[in-house]
Amino acid sequence: MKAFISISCFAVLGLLAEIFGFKKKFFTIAVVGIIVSIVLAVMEWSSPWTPFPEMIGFDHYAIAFSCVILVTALLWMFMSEDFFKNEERIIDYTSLVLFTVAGGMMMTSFNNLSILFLGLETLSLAVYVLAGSQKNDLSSNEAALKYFIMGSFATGILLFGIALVYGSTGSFNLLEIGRAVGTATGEQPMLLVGVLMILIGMAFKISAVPFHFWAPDVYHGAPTVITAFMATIVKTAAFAAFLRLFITCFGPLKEGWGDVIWVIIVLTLFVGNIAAIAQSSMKRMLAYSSVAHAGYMLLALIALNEASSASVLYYSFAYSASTIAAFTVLHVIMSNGMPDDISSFNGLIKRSPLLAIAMVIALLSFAGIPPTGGFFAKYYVFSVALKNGYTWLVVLAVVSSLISVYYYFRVISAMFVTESSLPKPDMSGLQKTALITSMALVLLLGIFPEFLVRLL
Amino acid sequence: MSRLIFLIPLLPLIGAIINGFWGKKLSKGLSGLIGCLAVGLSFGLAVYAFFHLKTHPEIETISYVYFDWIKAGKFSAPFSLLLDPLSSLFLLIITGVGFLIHIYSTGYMHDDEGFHKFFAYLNLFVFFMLLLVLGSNYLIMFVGWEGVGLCSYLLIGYWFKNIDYSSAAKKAFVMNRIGDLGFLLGVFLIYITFGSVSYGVVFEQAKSFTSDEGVITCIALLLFVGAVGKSAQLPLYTWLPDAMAGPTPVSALIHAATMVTAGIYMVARSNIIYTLSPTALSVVAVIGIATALFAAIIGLAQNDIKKVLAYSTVSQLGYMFLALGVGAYTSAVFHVATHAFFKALLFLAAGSVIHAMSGEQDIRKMGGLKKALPVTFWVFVIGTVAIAGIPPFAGFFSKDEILAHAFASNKIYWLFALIGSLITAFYMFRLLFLTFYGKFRGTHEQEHHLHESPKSMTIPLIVLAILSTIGGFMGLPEILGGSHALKQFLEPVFANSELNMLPHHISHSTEYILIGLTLLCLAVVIWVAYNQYVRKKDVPPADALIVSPVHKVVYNKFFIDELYANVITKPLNWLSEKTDKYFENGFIDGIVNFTGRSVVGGSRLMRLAQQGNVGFYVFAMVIGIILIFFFTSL
Amino acid sequence: MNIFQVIPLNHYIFLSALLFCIGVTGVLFRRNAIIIFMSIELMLNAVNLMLAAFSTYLADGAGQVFVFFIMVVAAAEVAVGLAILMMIYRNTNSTDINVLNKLKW
Amino acid sequence: MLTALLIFWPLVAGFLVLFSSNENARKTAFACAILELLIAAGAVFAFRQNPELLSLDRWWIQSFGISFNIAMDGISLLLVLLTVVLIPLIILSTFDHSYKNAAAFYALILFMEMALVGVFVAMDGFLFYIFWELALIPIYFICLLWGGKDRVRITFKFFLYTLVGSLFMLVGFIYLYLHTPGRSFNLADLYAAGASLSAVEQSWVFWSIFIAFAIKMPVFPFHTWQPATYAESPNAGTMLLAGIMLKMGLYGVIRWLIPVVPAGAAEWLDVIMVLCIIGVVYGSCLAIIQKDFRKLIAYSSIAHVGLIAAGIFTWNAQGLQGAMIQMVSHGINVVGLFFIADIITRRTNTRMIPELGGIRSVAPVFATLFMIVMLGAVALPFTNGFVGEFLLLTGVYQYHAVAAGFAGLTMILAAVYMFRSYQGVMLGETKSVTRAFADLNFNEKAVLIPIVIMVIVIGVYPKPILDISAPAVEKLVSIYQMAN
Amino acid sequence: MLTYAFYFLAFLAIFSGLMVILSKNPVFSVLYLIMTFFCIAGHYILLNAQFLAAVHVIVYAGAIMVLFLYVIMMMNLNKETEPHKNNYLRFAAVISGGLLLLTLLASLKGAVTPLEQQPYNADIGLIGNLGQTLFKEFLVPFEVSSILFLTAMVGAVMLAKRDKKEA
Repeated sequence: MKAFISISCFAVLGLLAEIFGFKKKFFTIAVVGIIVSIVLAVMEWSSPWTPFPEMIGFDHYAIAFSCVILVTALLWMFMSEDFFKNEERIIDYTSLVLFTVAGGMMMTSFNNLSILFLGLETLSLAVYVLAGSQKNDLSSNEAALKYFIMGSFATGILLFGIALVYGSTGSFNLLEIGRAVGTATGEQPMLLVGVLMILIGMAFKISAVPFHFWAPDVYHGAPTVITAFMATIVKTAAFAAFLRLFITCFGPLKEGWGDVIWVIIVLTLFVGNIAAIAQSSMKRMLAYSSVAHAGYMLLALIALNEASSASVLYYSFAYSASTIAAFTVLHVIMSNGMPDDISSFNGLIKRSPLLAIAMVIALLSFAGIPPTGGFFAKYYVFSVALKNGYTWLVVLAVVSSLISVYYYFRVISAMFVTESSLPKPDMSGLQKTALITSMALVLLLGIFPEFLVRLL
Repeated sequence: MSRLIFLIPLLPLIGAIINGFWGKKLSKGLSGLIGCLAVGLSFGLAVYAFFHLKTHPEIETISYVYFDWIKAGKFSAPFSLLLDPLSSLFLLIITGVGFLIHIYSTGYMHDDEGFHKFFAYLNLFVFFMLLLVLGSNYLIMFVGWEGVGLCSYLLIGYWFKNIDYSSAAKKAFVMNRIGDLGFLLGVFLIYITFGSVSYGVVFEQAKSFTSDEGVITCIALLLFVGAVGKSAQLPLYTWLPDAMAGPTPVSALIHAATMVTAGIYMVARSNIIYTLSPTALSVVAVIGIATALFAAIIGLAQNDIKKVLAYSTVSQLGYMFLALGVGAYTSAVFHVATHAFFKALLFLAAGSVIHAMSGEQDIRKMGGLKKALPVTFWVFVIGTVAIAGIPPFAGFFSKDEILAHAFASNKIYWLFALIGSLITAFYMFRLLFLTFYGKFRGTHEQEHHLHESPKSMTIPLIVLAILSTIGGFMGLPEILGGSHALKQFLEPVFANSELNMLPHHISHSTEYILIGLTLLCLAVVIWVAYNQYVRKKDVPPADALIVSPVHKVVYNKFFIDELYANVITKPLNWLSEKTDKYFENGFIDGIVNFTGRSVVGGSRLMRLAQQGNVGFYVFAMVIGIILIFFFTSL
Repeated sequence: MNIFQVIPLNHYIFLSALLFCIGVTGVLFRRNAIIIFMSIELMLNAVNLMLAAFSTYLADGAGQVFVFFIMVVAAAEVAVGLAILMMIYRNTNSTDINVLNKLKW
Repeated sequence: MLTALLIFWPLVAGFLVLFSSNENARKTAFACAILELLIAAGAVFAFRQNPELLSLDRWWIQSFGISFNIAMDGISLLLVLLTVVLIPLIILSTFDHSYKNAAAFYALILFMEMALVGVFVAMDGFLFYIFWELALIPIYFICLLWGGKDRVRITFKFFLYTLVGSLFMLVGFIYLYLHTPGRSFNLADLYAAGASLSAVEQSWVFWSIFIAFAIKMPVFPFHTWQPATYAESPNAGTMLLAGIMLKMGLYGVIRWLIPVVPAGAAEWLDVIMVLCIIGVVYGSCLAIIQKDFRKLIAYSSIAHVGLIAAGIFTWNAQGLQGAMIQMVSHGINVVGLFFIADIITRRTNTRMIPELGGIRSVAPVFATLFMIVMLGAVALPFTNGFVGEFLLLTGVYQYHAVAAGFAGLTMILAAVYMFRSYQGVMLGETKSVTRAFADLNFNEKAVLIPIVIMVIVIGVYPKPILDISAPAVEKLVSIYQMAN
Repeated sequence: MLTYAFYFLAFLAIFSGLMVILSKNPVFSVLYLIMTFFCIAGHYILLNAQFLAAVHVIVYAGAIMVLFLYVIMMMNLNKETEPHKNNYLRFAAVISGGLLLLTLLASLKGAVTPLEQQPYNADIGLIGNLGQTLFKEFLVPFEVSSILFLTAMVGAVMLAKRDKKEA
C-alpha cells in the first residue's frame, strides 16, 4: 500500500515539477521514486499494511507482482533513458509512466471490481497516450488510435461483464462474489455470461487470440520503448489482475469458462508463434511472440491451482526481464539509425558482442532453453497445467514452442552468421546497466528460481 | 609349464610387431631372419609340444587360462589356450609349412620394397591361425577366424596400387565375413544352449543331447556356414580363386597352411556336435562333394597356373568336407596334412615358375620349362602325382581313405568323389604338361631370362617334396600293413564321436577292389592328358577363340561371379541408391522438411489476416465473442 | 407502486443488451472515429443502465456508485480519445479510421 | 565433491579460455582439458575406494523437489571417462586448423564438456534435463559459427529436431514427477513413480521420453538431421556430436527410460527392436553408397547406434555391458574416423571418395593408423569394436535369433562400406589431389596414436572397462526384472 | 403508468441509439446521442435513482457531448464527409451486431437474479445514501479516480497541444 501511495505521490510530484522548475532532474527523481517504492513494498512483505481491505489489499500476491512491475519499470527507465531527453515532454512522459505503474499496482492488489476497473483504465489511458507520443509519426498515431478504439471497446465489454456479475452476486467485492459464486446452485446464465465477458475483456488486455489483433500493429507502431513497456509492465499487470480475479472469484465456475480458455490458449499459442515466423520487423515479431507468451501464461490460469499464481509471477518476471533485454538491444540499434528489421541485426556479434550476447540470452529465454529464466518459466507453467490434467494442452504448447524456436533462431543466425557492414551501435551507460542487469536477471532466474517460486 | 603354450602364437606376433613397426629401419636380411625365426622357433615349440603329447598319452589336453577376456553377466569367455592332439597336429602343419613358406619368401620377395611389411603380415597370419587352433573356446577360435580373414585381406591386397587386387582382397574379406556371421550366430546359439562357449563345457554337455535335436542341427549348420566361408565351399568359394592376386607365397600360405583349413579344423573340433546331427553331417557331405566336383570342372578350363591350383584347392577342400560329412574326421585331418604338403609344394613351385617367367602366369605362354627349371620341374611332378593320388605319394593315402569312407557311407558320394578325383588328376597333369613339356611359347625376352630359382626358394621346395612323398605314411592304413599312427594319436579327440557313429565298415577285399579301380581310372586319365598335351601338343585356345558354349561356361567359371554381381551386389547398390534418393531424402527427410515449410507457409497466410483496418479487428473480436457465446450456450 | 412490481428485471437487462449491441454495431458500422467514440459511449451507457437497474432491484447503493466511476472513466476516455483524434486529424486531415492502415501483416 | 569439480572445472576453464587471447586459446583449452582428465583419474581412484565419495546431494529448488544430486556409478563413470578422454583429443585434433575467434571456439568446447559430464552424472531428472539442453547450446553455436556452407539451415534443423525430442521428454518427466509420492525429481522417486503407473500410462511416458533419446542417438527414422549435420559441422563439432553427444541418448535410455517405465518399455520392445535393427541395416546400406566420406561415417554411425540401442533394449547383462563398452568404443572409433576424414580433407580439399585414392603409397603411417581405426569400426576381434558388438549381438540373440541375424548383417555390411571406402581413399594409384599428400605430423600422430592404442588395448583386454560398469548393470537388470 | 413510461423511454432510447449510428451527419449523431442520454436519465428516474439521473445529465449531456460537439466543430466535420464502408461490410456489421444480440439474449434468457428479491428501498438512490456508500465504502476508488483524471488530463493535454516547434 505504501509503495502504491509513494508511486502515486511521485507521479503527482512530477506535475508540480513543471511549476517549480526541476524538470530536468525529474528523470532521476522518478527513478528514485521507483526505488523507494520497491523498498517500501519489500518492507511491507512481512506485515502488509491494508487500511482498506474491502477495496485494495496489498497481500503477498499483490506485493510480489508489484515488485515485478516496479523492478521492470526501473530497468525500463534505464533502457529508455534517451526517450526522456525531450525536455518539453519529460514531465508528461515520466508522470504518465508513473501513473501507469500506479495503475498496474492497483490491478495487482484490487479487492473490489471498481479498483480493478479504475486501475485498468488508468493504465490503459496512459498507455494509449504513450503509444501516440510520437505525435508527428503516423505509425505512432495509428497505434494510438487502434489501441484506443479497441481498448475502449474492450472496456465496454468488460464493464458489461462486471455489471452482469454484480447483478447475479450483488456485490463488487471479490470475496463476496467468490462466496456467492461458490454457494450458488443451479444454472446461472447471467453470471456465466458476465464471467465470460470479463474474461474477454481481460483476454483483450493480455492480447489473447482472437482478441489480439491490436497487439502486432500497436507494438509495431508505438515508439520502441513504449512497446517494451507494453510488453512487460502492462502485460504483467493484466495477468496479475486476470489471475487474481479468477482465483478469488470464478474458480467454481471453471466448467463454464474452462473450455473457452482452452480454445483461446491453443489459438493464442499457434497464431502467435506461427505468424511471428514470417515477420521481418523485429518489433512485430516480438509482438507476435508476446501474443504467444500470453498463451503460455494462460496455461497457469486454466489450471487454476495453488501454484498458478507463483508460476505466473515467475513467468511474468522472467518474460519481462528477457523482453527488456531484447528491447534494449533493439532500441539501441534503432536509435543508432538502423531500421526496425532483422537485417539490422546482421553480424551483430562482431559489431557489438555485448548486444549480441544479451540478445541471444533473451532469445534463448523466449524459446525456453535452459539455463535461462524463460525455460524454468515454461517448465513451471507446464507442470502446473499437467498437474490438473491438461496433458494435451501442454503437448500442444510444446509443439508451438518448437515453432517459436524457428523465428528466434533466425535472429541468432542473422547476428552470428550473416556478414554485415553496418556501423557499430553505441549506447549509454544506463542502457548498458539495464542490459547487463536484465541479462543477469534472466540467468539468475534460470539458475536459482527457488526464491521467486517460494514467494507465493 | 603348460602356461607357456602362449609362446607358440606369441612368437609370430612378436615377429609381426617388430617387422611392422620397426621393419623399415631393419635391413632386408634381418627383417627376413626375424620373420623366419619367429615362425621357426614357434615350430620348434610345436614339435616339442607334439612329442610331449605323444610321449605322455595320459595327458589328453593341456590348457591354461590367462585372463578374463569378455565377461558380462553369466557370459564369460576367458582368454585361454588348449593343446590337445588335434591342435598340436595343426600347429605342426601351420608352423612347419609356414616356416618353409617364410624361407621361400625371403627369396621370392627379395626385390619387393615392402619386404618387412610382407613378413609382418605373414607372421601375423601365422599368429592368428595359431590362435585359431589353440583357443580353448569358440570365441578365441573366432578371433583367429576373423584374424586370418584380415591377414588374407592384407596379403591378397598386398600390391595395393592395383585396384583389382585390392578389390579381390576386399571380396575375400567380405565373403569371409558372411561366413563369420554364421559362425558367430552359431556361437550365440551355443552360448544359449550350453551356457558357455568353452569346448570343455560344451562338449561335455553335448553328450547329454539326443541325436538330431533341432538346436544341435542349428548350431552345426550355423557353424558350418562359417566353415563354408572360410574354407571356400559352395556357394562362398569365389573369393579364393581371386585371392591369387596376392604374391604366390601368400597363396601357398592361405591354401596350404592356414586359413582354408580353419573350416576343417572347426568341424573336426566340434565333431561331437556334428556327430549328434546326421542332418548337418549330410549337408556337410553334400556341400563338400558338390564343391569338389564343381571346382574340379572349373579347374579343367583355367589357363592361369595359380587359378588352376586355386580351384584344385577348393576341390580338395570339398573332399575334406566330404570326409567330415561322412564322419571320417581323422581322414579329413589326414587329408589336411597331406594337402598342406603338396599344395604348398605346388604353389611354391608355381611361384618359382612365375618367378622365372618374370611374372607371367598364363600356361599358354609357357611350355618346355623342364630344362630351364629342373628342380622346380621335379618337385612339381611330385606335387602333381601326390595330388592326383598315385601311391605311394602322400595324397594317395588320404584321398583313398576318404573314398573308402564315402563308399561305406553312400555309394553316390563315392562315385562323385571318384569322378572328381579323376578330373583333378586330368587338369593337374594338363597343367604339368602344358607348363613343362613341349616348346616354349612365351616371348623371346622371357625365354632369355629363364633361370632356376635361388636356394632360399628351392630348399623349401625340396623339403616339401620330400614331405609330399612320405607324408602319407603317417596314416598308413591297416590294409596296407600300417597302423594308422595318426588315427591313434587323434583318438582322444574323436573318441566320443566314434562312440556315437554307426560304424561304416567295408571289408578289406572291397577296399582292395576300390583302390584298384581308382588306380586304373587314374592311369587312363593321365594317359589321355599325356596324349592330348604332350603328344598332340594341344594348347588351350586364346580367350576370344573359345567357341564351344560348354567350354565358355566352364572357362568363365559358370559365370558365378557375374551371377553374384547381378543378383546381390548390383541390386543392393541399386536399392541403396534409390532408398537414399527417394526414401531417405525424399520421404523421411521430405516429411521433416515439409513440416517446416508448411509452418512457414502457414505463417505467410496467417499474417494476411492482420490486414490493417481497425474496423476489421473489432469485427474479428465481435465474431470471437459471438462464437464464444454461441458455443457456451449450446 | 415501484418499478419492479410492473417491470421485471429481465426487461432492463434486455434493454441494456439491446443498447449495448447497438453500440457494438455502431463501432462496426461506421468509419468515422467520432461516431465510433459515440457508439462506445452508448455501450457504456447501456452498462450504466443495467447497473442502475441492478442497484435498485438489489436495493444496493454500490451499483449506482459504480456508475459514477464509469462516468469518470467515460469522461476521461473521451478526453483522451478526442485528443488522439485531434492529433491524427492534424496529421491526416481525416477522421476516417481506415485512412490509417499502414501497420499490417 | 569430486564430481561437482568435474562438472564445474570445465565451466571455469571455459571462461578462462574465453577471455584468453585467440593465439593462446587452444593451448589453454588443451591444458584445461588435461586437468579435467586428471580430475577424472582422481574420480576413478575414489570410485575404487568407495563410490559414495563421488555423490553429492544438495537441494536446488526445494519447493519442486529438485536437487543438485550428482553421483557416479559404473555406467556414469565410464561415460565421463569417455568424455574427458575424448575432449583433449578433440581439442588436439584442431591444432592444425586456425579458427576465427578461437577463444570462443575452445570455450564452447569446454562448456560442452561441462554439460556432457553433467548429463552423465545427474541423478535428478530435472538436473539431467538441464544439462541435456545445456549441451545443445554450445554445439549449436560451434556448428553454426564454424560450419560449412549450408550450416544455417542444417544446424537449425538439427537444433529444432533435438529440441522436439527434449521438450517431449520434459513433459514426460513432469508427468512422472507429478506422480511421485513426495513430489521429487530424484531418480529413485521417478523409478517408483514410473512403476506405479498403469501400463498404458507407462507407454505414453515411454514414448514421450524415448523420442528425445531416439532423436539424439539417432534411431531410424528420426535420423535425417544427422548425416547432413555431421557433414556440415566443423570437424571438432562432428567429433563431439558423434563421439560423445549421441551417447547421451543411449545413456538416457539406460538410466532414464527403461528403469523408469519398465512396463511401457516392455510393451513397445518389439517395435523398438524392429526400428533399431532396421536402423542397423538401413544405415549400413546407405553408408555403402555414400560418396562423401563424412556422410559415410555418419550413416555407419546410425548403424552402430542402432545396434547399441537394440542391445540396450534387450536389457540383459550382455546387451547392456555390450552397449556400455560399445559406447566407449564407438566414441573412440568415430572420433578417429572423423579425424582421419579431417586430415584427408585438409590436405586434398575434398571428401569425395571417388576423387581420392592412392594415399597409402605416400603416407604409410597414416594408412596403417587408418587401417587399425577402421578395423575397430568393423569390429574385428582384438579391436575394441568387437567386444561390444559381440556382447550386443549376444544380447540381441537372447531377445530373438532372427533379430540377431539381421543385426549381425552389420558385420558384413560394415566390412563392405569400410573396406570400400578404404580402398577408394587409400589404395590404387595416386591421383592429382593425393600425390603431394604429406604423412602425419606430430599433432596428428598425437591424436591418432592414442586412439589406435585404445582401439587395440580395449579389444585385447576389455576387463577393466567391463568391470567398471558390471555392478551398475547388474543392479539395473534386477530393477527391471523386479518390475516386470 | 410506469409500464408505459418504461416502454416509451425504452423505445425512444433504442430509436435514438439507432439513429446515432445511422445518421450521416455527425452533428445529428451527437444530438441523437444526447436524446438517448435523456431517455436513460428517464430510466434512472424510473429506477428511483434521481441523483444518478441528475449527474448523468450533467456529465454526459453537459460535458461529454459538448466536448464531442466542440471537436466536431473544430474539425469542421458537420458535413457528410465520411466515405462509406462498402455495403458488404455494413451488412456484415449489422449481421454480427444482431448475432451478438441474439447470442447474448439466448444466453441471458431465463436469467433471474439468483439473490433473493430485496425489499424495495426507495432511499438508496438518494444523495445521502449514495454519499455514505461513496465516501465510506468506496473511498479508495473515489480517490483513485483522481489519479485517473490526472492521467487523462496529462495525456490529453500532451497529445492535443501543439508542440512549440511546430507553432
